Amino acid sequence: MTITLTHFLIISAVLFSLGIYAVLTRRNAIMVLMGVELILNSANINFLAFSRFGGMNIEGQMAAVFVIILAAAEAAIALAIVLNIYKRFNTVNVDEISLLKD
Amino acid sequence: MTAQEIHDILKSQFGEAILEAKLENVPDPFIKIQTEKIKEVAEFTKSDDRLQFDYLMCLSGVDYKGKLGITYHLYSMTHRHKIVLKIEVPTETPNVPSVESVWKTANWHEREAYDLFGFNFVGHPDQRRILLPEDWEGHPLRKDYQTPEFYNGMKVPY
Amino acid sequence: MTETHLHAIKTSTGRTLRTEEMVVNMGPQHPSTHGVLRLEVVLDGEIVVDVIPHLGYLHRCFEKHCEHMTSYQQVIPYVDRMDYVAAMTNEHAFVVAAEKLLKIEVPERVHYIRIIMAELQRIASHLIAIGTFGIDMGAFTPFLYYFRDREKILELFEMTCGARLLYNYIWIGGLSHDIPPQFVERTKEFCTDFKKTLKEVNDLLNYNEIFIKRTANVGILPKDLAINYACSGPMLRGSGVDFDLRRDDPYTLYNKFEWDVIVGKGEMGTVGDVWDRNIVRQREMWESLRIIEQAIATLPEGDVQKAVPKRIRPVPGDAYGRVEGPRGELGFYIVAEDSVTPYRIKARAPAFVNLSVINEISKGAMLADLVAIMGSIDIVLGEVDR
Amino acid sequence: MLTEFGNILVFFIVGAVFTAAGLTASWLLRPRRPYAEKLSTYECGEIPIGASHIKFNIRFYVVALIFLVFEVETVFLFPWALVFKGFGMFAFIEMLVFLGILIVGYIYVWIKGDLEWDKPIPQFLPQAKKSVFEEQEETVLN
Amino acid sequence: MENILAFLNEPAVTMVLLALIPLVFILVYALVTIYFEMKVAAHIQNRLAYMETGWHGVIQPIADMLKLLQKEDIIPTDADKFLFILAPYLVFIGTYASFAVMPFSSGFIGSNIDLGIFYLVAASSLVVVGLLMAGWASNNKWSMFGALRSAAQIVSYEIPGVLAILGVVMVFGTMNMQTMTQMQDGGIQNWLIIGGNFPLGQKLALFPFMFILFIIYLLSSMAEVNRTPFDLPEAESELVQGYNTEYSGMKFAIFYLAEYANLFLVSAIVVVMFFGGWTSPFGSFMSGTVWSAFWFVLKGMSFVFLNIWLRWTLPRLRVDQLMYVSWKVLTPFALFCIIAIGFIMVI
Amino acid sequence: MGLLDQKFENSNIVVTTMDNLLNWARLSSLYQMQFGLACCAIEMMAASASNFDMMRFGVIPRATPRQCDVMIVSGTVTLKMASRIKRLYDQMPEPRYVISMGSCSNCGGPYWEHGYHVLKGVDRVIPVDVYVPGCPPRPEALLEGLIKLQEKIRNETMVKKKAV
Amino acid sequence: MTALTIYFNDIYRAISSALIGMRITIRQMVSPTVTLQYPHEKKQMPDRVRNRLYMNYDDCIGCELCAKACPVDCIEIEVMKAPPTETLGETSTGQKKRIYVTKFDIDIAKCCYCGLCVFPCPTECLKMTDVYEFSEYDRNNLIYNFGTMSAVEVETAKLKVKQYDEEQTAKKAAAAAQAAAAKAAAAAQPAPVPEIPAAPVTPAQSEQPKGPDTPPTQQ
Amino acid sequence: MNMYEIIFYFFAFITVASASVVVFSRNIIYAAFSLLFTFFGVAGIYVLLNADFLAITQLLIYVGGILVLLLFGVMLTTNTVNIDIKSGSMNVLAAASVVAALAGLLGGVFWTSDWFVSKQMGELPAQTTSKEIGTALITTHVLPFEIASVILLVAIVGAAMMARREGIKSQIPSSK
Ligand code: SF4
Ligand code: SF4
Ligand code: SF4
Repeated sequence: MTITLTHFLIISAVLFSLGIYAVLTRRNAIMVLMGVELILNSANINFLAFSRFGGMNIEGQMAAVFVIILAAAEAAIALAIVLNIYKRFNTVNVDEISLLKD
Repeated sequence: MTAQEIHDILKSQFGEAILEAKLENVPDPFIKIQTEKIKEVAEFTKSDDRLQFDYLMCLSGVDYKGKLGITYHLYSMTHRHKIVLKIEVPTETPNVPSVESVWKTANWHEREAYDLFGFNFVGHPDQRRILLPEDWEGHPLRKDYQTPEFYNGMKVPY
Repeated sequence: MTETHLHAIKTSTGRTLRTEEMVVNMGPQHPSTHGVLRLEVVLDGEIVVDVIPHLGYLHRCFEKHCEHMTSYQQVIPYVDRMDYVAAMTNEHAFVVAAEKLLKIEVPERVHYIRIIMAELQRIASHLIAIGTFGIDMGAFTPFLYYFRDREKILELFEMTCGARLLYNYIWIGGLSHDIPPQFVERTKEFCTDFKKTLKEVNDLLNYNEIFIKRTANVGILPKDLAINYACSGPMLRGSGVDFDLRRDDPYTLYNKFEWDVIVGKGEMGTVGDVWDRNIVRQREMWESLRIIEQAIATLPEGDVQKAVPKRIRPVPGDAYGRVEGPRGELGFYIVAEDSVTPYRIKARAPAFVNLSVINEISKGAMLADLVAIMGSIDIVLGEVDR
Repeated sequence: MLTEFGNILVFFIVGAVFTAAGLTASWLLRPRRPYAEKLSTYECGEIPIGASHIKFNIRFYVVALIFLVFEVETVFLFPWALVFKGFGMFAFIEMLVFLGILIVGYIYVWIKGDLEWDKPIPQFLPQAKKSVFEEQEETVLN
Repeated sequence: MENILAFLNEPAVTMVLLALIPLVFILVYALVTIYFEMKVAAHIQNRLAYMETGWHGVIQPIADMLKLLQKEDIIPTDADKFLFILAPYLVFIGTYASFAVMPFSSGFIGSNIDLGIFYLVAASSLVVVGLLMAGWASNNKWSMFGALRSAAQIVSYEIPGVLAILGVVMVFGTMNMQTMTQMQDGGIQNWLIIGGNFPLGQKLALFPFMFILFIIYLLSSMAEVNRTPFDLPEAESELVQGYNTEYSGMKFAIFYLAEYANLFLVSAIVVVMFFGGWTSPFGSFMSGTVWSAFWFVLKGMSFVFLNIWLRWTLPRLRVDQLMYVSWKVLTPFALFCIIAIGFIMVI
Repeated sequence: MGLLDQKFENSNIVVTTMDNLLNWARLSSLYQMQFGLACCAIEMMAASASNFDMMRFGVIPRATPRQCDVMIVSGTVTLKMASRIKRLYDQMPEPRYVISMGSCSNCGGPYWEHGYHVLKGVDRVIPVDVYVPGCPPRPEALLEGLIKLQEKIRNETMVKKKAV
Repeated sequence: MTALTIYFNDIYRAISSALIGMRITIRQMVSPTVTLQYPHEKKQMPDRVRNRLYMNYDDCIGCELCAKACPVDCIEIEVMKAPPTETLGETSTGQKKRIYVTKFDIDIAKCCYCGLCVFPCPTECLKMTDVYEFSEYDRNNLIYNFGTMSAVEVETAKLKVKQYDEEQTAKKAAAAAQAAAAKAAAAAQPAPVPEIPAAPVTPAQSEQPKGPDTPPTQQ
Repeated sequence: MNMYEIIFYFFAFITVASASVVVFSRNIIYAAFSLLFTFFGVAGIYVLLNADFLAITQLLIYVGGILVLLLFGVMLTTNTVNIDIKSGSMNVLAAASVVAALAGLLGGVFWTSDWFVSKQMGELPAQTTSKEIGTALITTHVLPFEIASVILLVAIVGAAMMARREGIKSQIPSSK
């Protein structure tokens, strides 16, 4: 089998970098959230990859499950906040919001 | 209440504003009112306890060739009696006080009369054409109305 | 489209929209506007903020045509086409007004037949009203049951005067034909058959819980508003006003028969809600059946053409005659000069007047409720636009 | 297991291929005569007023939100449901606690009215009526 | 010849062939159901429907499809072209992929994964996104409304639906649909709706809850496939055609197909969960690979019939009532049932 | 591509078979646009109701023009409505057909003389395939018009018309 | 009543009313259908049915009463008074025809089938039949020419009338004083000589009568 | 190349390509929709990593839940399709270099590290992992399990509270 752990890790690394890039550059709060989701996904791939190649340990999968749960909770809360901000400032632009804050 | 009694009440209240009345030997007895006074008369007929004309059955414009007229058919839900009021205005300056604030139903009736006869209802909140398109020209129910040749590039006559 | 652009949107009454509002057009081609009405609806989410009806998509110049006829008789085909769902009643109304103007007395048999026809027509019209209302509510089947039975009424009409929809049957001073011999028999048959369908659809639609939940407490039209807007017919009675022209301003021989005026009582919600208006129609059909059965049983003999004038030339003057149509007070205001041509005929169309209240009663409702309200008003565009 | 999932992937691909095939067949057959009027947006025969990407009811959002939380909860419950029989009462009570905590949240949103859709506000509703069912309903004619 | 046989033995080819069977089935079934629905509806309404195309109009659906194939395909100028084209793919793939885990007969199942029913729930989420995409891409108010309603409706009815499935999974202890079916084998008395293959006491205790779960799942599945009384996203009288208002020609046909396929899908899930899947109601009598396929389709179709019957009987709910039913009626009942079933199972 | 856009010089057996098949499909599945204008619309409803049941011919009402094949103009076309009808017709995908039902949409009907706001025949704005006379036409008459339309579709061909 | 009771009551009613509805629909489903399969079976029309107009040209006396009665003005008649020397035959009711009907067109596309034209006709030659299937691909085919006079016949008739008129005028001129003659001529002017010879719409094909029984062909 | 590889590269491609669209697309709605494919691809990779339960959970939660929520969020807060959601160039450059460095670092580490790889990896269990997860949930992971419910409770309460819309009633203009 030529697909090794490294392959998966590389994918996870790519996803992670893309996520970070989105978080750093995007001004739209929802886009930032999407970036965060990408990062979480890459983390999950890592968990699973190590779990799989490290001897089918269920621990990795458990961790991934909790990550997904947390991602869901995070998305719910974060989006609610974004929505609240939108209602208040009529924009979801993080820069503008920081300007508008006061 | 008979038409005569209604007329008497109105006469005593408004006097000069009552121009003419025909109460017998006609299918519907009517009272002709001075145009400027019509809104006050309307308000009175609606609020007066003896009359209580709370139901405006119909409001119709008529072109009397040279004059325009409006006929109000009133009915009272409480007393179950009716009366007809009429007004006349010159065709050139068809300004009529709106009775929309008295009977809401007059809103559309008046818009229709504006649309088809070209009355100008003073005090109407939303005097737009109702049946014809906004960009229509003329008021078709006038006796001297000429059907246009074209409307928006569509041929009108047969 | 940018934010600023959004702000610039105005409704046709000139009100500027707020950001969270939007305008949708319902109609002129929309399954639930019953023809070619256009509603400009301002929505906030799904809540209706404002309704601006646009009429005139079926303005067929009825009143202008009347001024070109060469006899009063010729108006009747046009009157038929005004409210095509209840052509008989329209003829009846026009004829009542014309006879009032011309001071014609018609034989009793004519009155009886007119009443039978008008009531049959009322049933036919209510069948369409409730049926299409059912469609608006998403129930398609009752509509077809009702249409199936309506077809029987149309057969009766066709047998009598030869047309299915637009009859030209009731003439000034009489009728175009006497009823055919089988008519009485067939009508009785119909009355018995029809009761079954009425019961069935009542269970299927009117007392269905979903239907009740959708219609109760929706589109409430209070009594005083109804009167102020001069609403009439089931619309008025649904609001709890005990008023029926057939009883309170009797025009033919309605007071000879025994029947009740149906009034909305707010059984499922509030007086004057959509459910009430609908049930008033449903129950009125029972009353109509009662009237028909009585009239059929006591039909007098006579010549239906006896009082038909050969040539109609009224004395100058005007008259307003009104009857209780299926949709409400249907009036004709006739101004006559000394000529065979009518000078001016104005139709007071009940649907036109009833519709004007829609903005008032649908504010704050949901889009789906607006559809229900529209259905419960029971408009016929031919009549609204004339 | 991988084979079985491979089957599923094949289903995905076949679905896509079928859709593509259908559209292609239609593409081969159908006429193409576009013009501006034909491509205009439909709105019951009128020209649309305003943008259609509207800001819609926030309720949609709240619903999705509550849904998400419940969905997550079921993700926990499914593996539990597979094995709980073997663990007896303990597993059951554990789940009960889990579910109980969530039900608290559920009841909270219920009571706070977050489960309500934006309800129509009857314009002319008179003072609160008694319950609908208290009155003996009348079926005079039926 | 041998070459061909060898080719057929390739696992990849077998897989594709396996996947094609449901496709053919879906196509045939959808055509039949379209016909069936129209005929049933017509007879409920005292009329005939489809009479002129073939004997009693049986080939009408074929004509419909052929016609839709040659209709011009309009992509409005204001629409987002890419998403507009993509949406039907998503919807159809989402629906079709669900068929992968459906045990059509004792000998045929596309993919016998252990997580069968769980996967079904997940696959339907693809449809939600597809609908949202369709609505957004159309750039039409009615479409947008329809799509949003549709999405909100599907997600809210997914909760009671999933809870009902959870209850069933708790009873069976497996999520494999084939295993579930096998556990109900042995005649009508072993079907879960009666209480399943359990000792009498447990069976009696389970029965009422199973029945409630069945009703809950039936209702939520109807809502998920947008059928009356839950057909708000396509409510003609309000939203014209909902999310597919702007779709014409073949794209519309694909939505149409997916809709009918979905209808069978949810019926089939009901059958697998509560009515013994492909098992014969008479125990071992009339069972076997082919017979079981027959039973499966028959049972599925009877639920399709139930759906049609309800559709042409009931009026439509309003959107707030829809949410009421889902969140305030079905969900609490489902939760209650789950707790009760859990209790029964551990006792 | 677009086979239906193609015009073949000569007819041959393939083209003819294809023609027949496609025409058959088109004529037996005419989705109708769900809209009515006036009195005739009531008769159109009657035609699709139980007693006459237009669906026997495969006519199903669809609410949006995008999925329709035939537009039944049932009633008086007013000038205000004409542009809307034109727009709706434009929004229908081809191949599309129009049945003009009733005197009014044929030529203005009873309103042809003094109807200042009536379009004298819908064929002034959109091409009409079949004219069904009557005021209103009986449901049977509409069905007959539909059969006439089917007849017309049956004779359509992808073969180029020879110059006459 | 508590909220809980209402809650359950609602559920109960929803289910029970749905079941009632389902019972009704299933009962209807097994009951026979009412559909009339139109092209295969047709309804028996009642006697009074009003559909396509039929006009028996041979019976028409050209009184134009029908055209006057028509609210839609869709009957177009052109008549010419025949000279008394001509015999135009009789109607089936035995009335003498005195007038040439050079054109009798009914635009059946405009007609509103009200039947008002049928009543005044003295010879009952105009009637409404039970034919309702006459849709067309071309609207012009819906204008029915009932007049059977060919273009040539019309011309001859016109000539005859003219001749007769001239004769009359000549006679009168001869008989009366010259001043009176001028008056007479003026009086004769509006006599039924149509000002325009009114070339028939379709001279070539109006040979065949366009009666409802022979559906008009492409003109 | 065997099947496993093909499928791996297929999913890897889907994931990376669609993630790039998410990140680089100028159109937020495209970004949101392309997230669907990322999630799908990641789910595929999960399957390849033998985590079937997680793969489906991924579909269920991410596609069915989070994505729908995100889409609603996007649709709720965006007025236009083609709004430019890029930030200024400076930010981009800085971010790009940071990210490039990060990616290089991670990739290098992953590539060069000699990870411990279990011997067991050859034998793939035909069983689902969901049973094991279930067992773990009731036995070893009871506490996280219960805490998760508390987190969810907090999430639902908090989110619902924040998303609540006040004062819609006051916005309906009352009739005159
Ligand atoms: S043709 Fe006659 S029935 Fe039809 S719309 Fe016109 S007036 Fe009405
Ligand atoms: S039926 Fe009526 S419209 Fe037709 S020709 Fe006779 S009078 Fe005229
Ligand atoms: S009324 Fe009769 S006789 Fe007179 S012109 Fe007309 S058809 Fe001829």
